[in-house]
Amino acid sequence: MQEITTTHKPLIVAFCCNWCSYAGADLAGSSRLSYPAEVKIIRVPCSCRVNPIFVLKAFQRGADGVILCGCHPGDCHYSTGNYHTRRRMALMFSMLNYFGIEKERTRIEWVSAAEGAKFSQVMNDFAKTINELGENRRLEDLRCKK
Amino acid sequence: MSDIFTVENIKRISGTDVRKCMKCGKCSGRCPAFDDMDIKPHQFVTMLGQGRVEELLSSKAIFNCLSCMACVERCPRGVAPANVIEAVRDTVERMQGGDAIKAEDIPAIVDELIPQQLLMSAFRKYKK
Amino acid sequence: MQKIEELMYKRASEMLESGEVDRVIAWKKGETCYDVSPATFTKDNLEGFVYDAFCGANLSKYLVEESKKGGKILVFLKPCDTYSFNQLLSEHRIKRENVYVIGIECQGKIDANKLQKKGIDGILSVEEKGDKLTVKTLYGDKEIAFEEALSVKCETCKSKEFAVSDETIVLNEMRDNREKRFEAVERLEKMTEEERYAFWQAELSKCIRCNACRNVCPACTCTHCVFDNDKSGIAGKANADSFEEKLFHIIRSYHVAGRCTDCGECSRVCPQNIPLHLINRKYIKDMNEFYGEYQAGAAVTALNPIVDFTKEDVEAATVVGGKK
Amino acid sequence: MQRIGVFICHCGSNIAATVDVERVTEALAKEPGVVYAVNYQYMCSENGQQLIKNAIAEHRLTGIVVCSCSPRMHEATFRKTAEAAGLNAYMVEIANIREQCSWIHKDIEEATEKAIVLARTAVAKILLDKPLTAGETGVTKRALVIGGGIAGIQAALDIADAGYEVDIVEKRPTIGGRMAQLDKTFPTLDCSACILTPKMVDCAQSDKINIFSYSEVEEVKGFVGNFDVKIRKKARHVDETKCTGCGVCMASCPSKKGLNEFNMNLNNRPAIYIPFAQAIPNVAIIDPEQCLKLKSDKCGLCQRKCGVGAIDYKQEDSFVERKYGAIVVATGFRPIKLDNFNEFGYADNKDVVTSLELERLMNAAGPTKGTLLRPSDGKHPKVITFIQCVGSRDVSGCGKPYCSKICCMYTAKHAMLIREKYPDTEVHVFYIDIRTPGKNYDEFYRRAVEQYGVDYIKGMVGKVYNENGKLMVQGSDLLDNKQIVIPSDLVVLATAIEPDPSVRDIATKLTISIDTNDFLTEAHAKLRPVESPTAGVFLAGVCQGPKDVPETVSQASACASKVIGLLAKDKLKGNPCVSHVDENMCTGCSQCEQVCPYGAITYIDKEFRIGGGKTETRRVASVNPAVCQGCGACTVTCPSGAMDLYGFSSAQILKEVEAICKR
Repeated sequence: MQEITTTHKPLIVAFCCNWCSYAGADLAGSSRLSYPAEVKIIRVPCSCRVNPIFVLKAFQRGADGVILCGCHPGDCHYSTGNYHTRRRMALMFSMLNYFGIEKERTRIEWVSAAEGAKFSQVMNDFAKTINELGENRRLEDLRCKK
Repeated sequence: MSDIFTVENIKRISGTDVRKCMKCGKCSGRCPAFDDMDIKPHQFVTMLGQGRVEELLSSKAIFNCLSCMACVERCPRGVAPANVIEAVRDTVERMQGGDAIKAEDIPAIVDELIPQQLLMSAFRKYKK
Repeated sequence: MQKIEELMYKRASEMLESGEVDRVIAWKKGETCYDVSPATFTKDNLEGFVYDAFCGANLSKYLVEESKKGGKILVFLKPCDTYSFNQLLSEHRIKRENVYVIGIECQGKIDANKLQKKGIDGILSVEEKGDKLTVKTLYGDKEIAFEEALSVKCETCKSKEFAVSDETIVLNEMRDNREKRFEAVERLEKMTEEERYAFWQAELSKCIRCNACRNVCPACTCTHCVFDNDKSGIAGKANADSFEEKLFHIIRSYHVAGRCTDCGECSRVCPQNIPLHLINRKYIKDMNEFYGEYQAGAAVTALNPIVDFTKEDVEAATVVGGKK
Repeated sequence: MQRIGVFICHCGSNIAATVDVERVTEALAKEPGVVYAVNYQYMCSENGQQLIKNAIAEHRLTGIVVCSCSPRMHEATFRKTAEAAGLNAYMVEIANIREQCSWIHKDIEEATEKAIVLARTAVAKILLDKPLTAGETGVTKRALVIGGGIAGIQAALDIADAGYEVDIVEKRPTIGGRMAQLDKTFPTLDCSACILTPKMVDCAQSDKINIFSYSEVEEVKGFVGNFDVKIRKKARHVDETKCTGCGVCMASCPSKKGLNEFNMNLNNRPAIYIPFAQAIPNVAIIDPEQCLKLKSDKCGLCQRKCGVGAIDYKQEDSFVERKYGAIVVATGFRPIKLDNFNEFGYADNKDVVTSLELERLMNAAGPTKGTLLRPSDGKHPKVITFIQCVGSRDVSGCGKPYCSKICCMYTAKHAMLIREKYPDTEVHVFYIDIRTPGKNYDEFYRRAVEQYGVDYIKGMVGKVYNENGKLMVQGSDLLDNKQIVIPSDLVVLATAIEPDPSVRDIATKLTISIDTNDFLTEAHAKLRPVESPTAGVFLAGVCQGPKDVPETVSQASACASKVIGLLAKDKLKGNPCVSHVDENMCTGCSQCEQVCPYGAITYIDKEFRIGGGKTETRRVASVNPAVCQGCGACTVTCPSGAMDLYGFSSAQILKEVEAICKR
């Protein structure tokens, strides 16, 4: 097998809830607070819309890190959605780690619509972590890496 | 000054969070030994919060406290003034020397039923 | 066990005879003594009715299909099977009024493979005598400690209490060994990420995607499984890449999380002997630790932790780590 | 086959300066499904929108992707553009290449590449988009108010004033609630009855308002605009339509041992009674626990005395089923039980009373006819000590962690009234903090101190004990650092308030949430304070949080305006991005129902063909699109994937993931 060299460009999928975190990302943009281009955002109505299948799918297709962003607990637009997210993902991430997947590859952050600076800082930090970790090799699907 | 006299150490021994106090004075309102105390139960909590350990360590009130735990039972905020007093007393006692009664001497049944702070207080008072 | 079997047979034939029930779900003898399988019996045919140390199968799932056919059914449930039954009740998969449950004694069930691994071949029959197991074989009688023959699912037993029953047949006190339930999970947790990865990579690479674990699981009762549904985006009949081995087991265990009663059927039926129960048990352990003790199936009305929440729940970062 | 058009906006130089829009256009034109791609200066401008409309017509587009600013900015604009050109409004996707691309990246190469990925992702999503239509439902032009206290009364009056019908359901025999029990109201010292009873009469006389007294909500079905409510009218054993409220029955009743609830059980009333003189409806009621006829079939005096034949011993609970468009919850409060506070001696001493009991003791219609006499011996108390924060701000588990908010003010009121009426009385108040924000509130409290000479002591009472007939109140005087004992004749406890316990049941029936203190949760603590998270259900009064009369009235009126706004609509248009269930896959496990915050999911038994001419009945989920808000919690809970969300379907999100990850 050909060794993939250091030219690997990392890829991060960020699921952001429409009401808080996506707006936070917009605010980061309008405040010109940069974060690496490898972060790509998918808009979902609520963080509780994110199915663990989506997370695994992202890894399968070659993502090196997956981050979920939602409203702060207690501030959910749908009142309880992010509480469900918190439970589901704590269990899910714990399970991924149990399978030996690096715990740094998955993350949840609560970012409000007012926290543009936090959004940018979180993404910078996460991208740095993922860069240091390098390519995702433990949840990869070689068919998708041709 | 060595570690055991620090505010943090006394807080740790007391196991109580003095920041929870809302300064209502119910502890002192209930205290049966109030009149004999130079520093009152509610002041113990406040002064510990302010870090005024020197004054507390030299207070006579620590030997007036009956450890009746009324203040602990009645505190609306879950603060335990008697535990703070006991923690100060404990610190003072440790400066002075060993105990006469050993922990092993306590019958198991007593150990289960009686508050730990009260047991400790008894150690102080009935030794020698 | 002989005695229990007699009592069970007596009750089954009585109830069929009197018309109290129309069918009985129990275990049936196969070609060999260890080839026991779940079966439905009717009034005219109770042939092959058996209950012995090989009757490990959890019968509760069969009620889902069987109870649709109408009529009243008698089912025999071991203590741990009663939890699955209750869980299915809470998911409205079984109508309680159509089922008569007899709880039966269980001292743990044994695994013929384990006997064979110990060099005991040509098994004709087994007999339990306290802590010992006497195995009659073609080559004469062999004796072995009962514990050594225990099936993986019975090595640790979550409960000897019946979560639900209409009557019970119990003659002896049932052995309990629930303390060790999470030991194996803890061992894995203590490993490094690399070691755990290697462990599961090795185990799951054995998976042939036969779906036995899914088909036997009392929590897997979906009419159409996501893995069979082309629209789900994760459908697949075979593991074309090592990723799919993991995907299947991670998602399957997630889908039964909070509903899995830890009956251990998945590991029992796995032809590749993958310790699948350790995946489900990790979820159970995590839920217990993060959100308080919960046993699926202990009560019909309980809210499963994965659909419940509290405002003070722990954060993923706190329990899993990951933030630097 | 979908025919997609991609429209890339320069946004002046906002996008075009960092994103090579030409390259994006070229790349996207080659995407499968895309038949047209173009870039333009300002897509949101009049000309830009015209460009889109023309392209839709010319290229027979089935959907458009606009690569521009955030969808939070112009999604609505482009939906309208598409609609104007004859497309379905939901066949529009936005690729956010400004806020999330051009504005945060400096390198043109990097930004252009990312913009292409984002645009491709939007194309991937739109290829699976389906035309959606927002559902419409009618509105029943009638409101239900649960609770007939001042909150319920005010809400009902305001709604009726706008011309809509309102029903009030009150569990007690009369409306009026807690306010009817008060003697005076702060900070103006108006007589409570004088300002409340005219409103009660207005309710009774309004042809729009219908009062179900002594009734409870039995069952609630339906959703915003269309609630079906079953009301249980409890048997009062008196025919409401006949009784004139003359009171002859009360005088004739031989059983007089019933405790008078209206007077906080401080005196007795007959078994047949009218709660108080101004009760609405002014109709008698029989207490079955006390009535000799109902208990042992003896007596029957009232039936013989009643001139209109209103007494009906055989009356049973009856049910009314009505439809409503909106519901106001105003279930109110009660003082907490003092079982956990033995130190104040409430259980052992008759002369230790709660503040609400004192209201009755001072009221002209109360047990002492308005003369302040202590309950034990009927003498005038000379020394009265008030203790504040009894059970409030208590995190020890004995009381309530919150501030009850009204106690500081009513204690000042009580102290002031006593000093005014009986100047020879000594009044002490033990307080922890005095909290008097509000118009004329602090002035009011200061008047109690400065003008009326009430003795305020900073500190809490440790215990109250009886010594030779005197109530010894022992507490701290923190400012003096002393422990003091005040021998008192009467002790008044400013008891914490809690939501009326009926609120739990109501919350369950309405699928609205309650917090750890049993207060109802509002939809948004700041911006939607009178709405519950369930559409069409509104909150007024203390059931939502501690508040005084003026605040309660404001909230009730706010509720009413929300209700009127809702009832004024003929049709309610929903959000089409809601959940839906694939019944063939649903197993009926109920997990989705448990996570739905809106109660939008119910279960039905439905018949399905299973082949061979046979059918089977299965339990399947059913989503009410008018109630669903589209969060998607159910979609993840569903193990079989039977639940999906329009506009954000699982297949779409998976396609987005794939598009993003395509290298």
